[in-house]
Amino acid sequence: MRIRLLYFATFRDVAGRDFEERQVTGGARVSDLWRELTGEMPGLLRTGSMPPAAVNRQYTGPETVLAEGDEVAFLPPVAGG
Amino acid sequence: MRIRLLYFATFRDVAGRDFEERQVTGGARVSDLWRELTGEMPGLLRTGSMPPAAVNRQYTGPETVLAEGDEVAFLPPVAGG
Amino acid sequence: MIARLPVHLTDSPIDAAALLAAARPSDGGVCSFFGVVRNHHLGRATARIGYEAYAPMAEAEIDRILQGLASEWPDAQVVVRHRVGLLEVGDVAVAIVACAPHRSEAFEACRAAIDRIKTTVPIWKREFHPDGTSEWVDPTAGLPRERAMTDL
Amino acid sequence: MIARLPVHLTDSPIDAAALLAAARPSDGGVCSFFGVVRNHHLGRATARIGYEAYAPMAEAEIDRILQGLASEWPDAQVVVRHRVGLLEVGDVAVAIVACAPHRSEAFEACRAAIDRIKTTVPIWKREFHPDGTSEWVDPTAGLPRERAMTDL
Repeated sequence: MRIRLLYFATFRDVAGRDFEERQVTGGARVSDLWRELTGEMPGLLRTGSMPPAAVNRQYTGPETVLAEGDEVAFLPPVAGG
Repeated sequence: MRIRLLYFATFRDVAGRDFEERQVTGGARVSDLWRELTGEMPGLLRTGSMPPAAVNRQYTGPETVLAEGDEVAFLPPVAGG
Repeated sequence: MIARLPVHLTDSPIDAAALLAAARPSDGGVCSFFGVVRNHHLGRATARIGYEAYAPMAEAEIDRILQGLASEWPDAQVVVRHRVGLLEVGDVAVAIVACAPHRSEAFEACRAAIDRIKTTVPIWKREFHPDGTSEWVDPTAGLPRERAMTDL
Repeated sequence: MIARLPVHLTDSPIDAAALLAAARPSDGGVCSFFGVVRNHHLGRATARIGYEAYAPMAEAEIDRILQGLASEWPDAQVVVRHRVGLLEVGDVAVAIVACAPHRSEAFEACRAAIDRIKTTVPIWKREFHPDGTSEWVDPTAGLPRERAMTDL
């Protein structure tokens, strides 16, 4: 199934792109996706453990199971204000 | 000796004037002046015990000894802001 | 006593935007408080409020409060304006603007400023109701006598 | 997902005076906070800051924060504006205005708003120095890892 993955700030610098459509296996969790991404792009590991993640524009935990069409983002440390 | 006495808000309403020049005996304290005033104008006692007093535009205690030319005011409960 | 020009008190409308421009280039946080004449008080409707000050003492007392804030929050810069005269509902009666490099100092200095101004600055307000009655407001009226007298 | 117009985010200068006019006739206190681009950060000079947002999520997250404030301080009304894009020193990056009948609620709701916005709203800033270098700001960089991850 396909998801849409967004990159922001330092993660965009590492990935070299704003977003991508990505194929993930059915039943994959947020934490599985993070492991896959850091395998491809070790530069994402700058922040240490898994950063906060959002699925469909809401914060979610690492155990959340992904679904077809989800919009997913891992969020570098926020710095608004 | 003479002092200048100012009245504000409820105290002005009771006294019926903004200020007065007043003769006080040498060595008189702020508390003596208050006792004298409330003797003349019991309406000042609305606030109960002696209200905060200012001599020469600074808060001061009841024991302060008055001096010639002092500007004195007893202050009803303040309500700025 | 030497006469001085009013600095903190004014009988003209307070220009909030001008006060907010007080931030220095090193300031990252600006906390402000505006006390506004509201349309009710203790369950009764308010039409207007008349503010009266013991002006020279009020100026001196606000100076003293600002000196205290400067020693407690040395990085903060605080500006105060207080209206005197007759105000309508919605008018700004008091404005405090506190600027600081970080937001904590700005918030703390601003809050302390308004709390202290309300407690010790010799300003009084007379509340006018729509029915034509009016009276001086006594913020200590509901407090136990001990509290009222030590609030200074 | 349905596209929505930006409400809390803006790429235009924030009009502080317009926001302050949000007070209702029943409000006696207006507390505001303006986060301003300052000329230094962690000992280095700052020339400009670029703000980037995950815009639809940032809008939703600010909505969520406002809902939380409304339940904790039911008498307060809070408005938020956050800039995105390239800002100069002195520009307002974020503005919060909290109105309430009494000042305590206004101060508390305003402070909670900015604290929560800084902690959870997906906005990032890139700091540009006068020497031409730049980097993304990581407010958690100085914190122990545990703290950083639980700050959410």
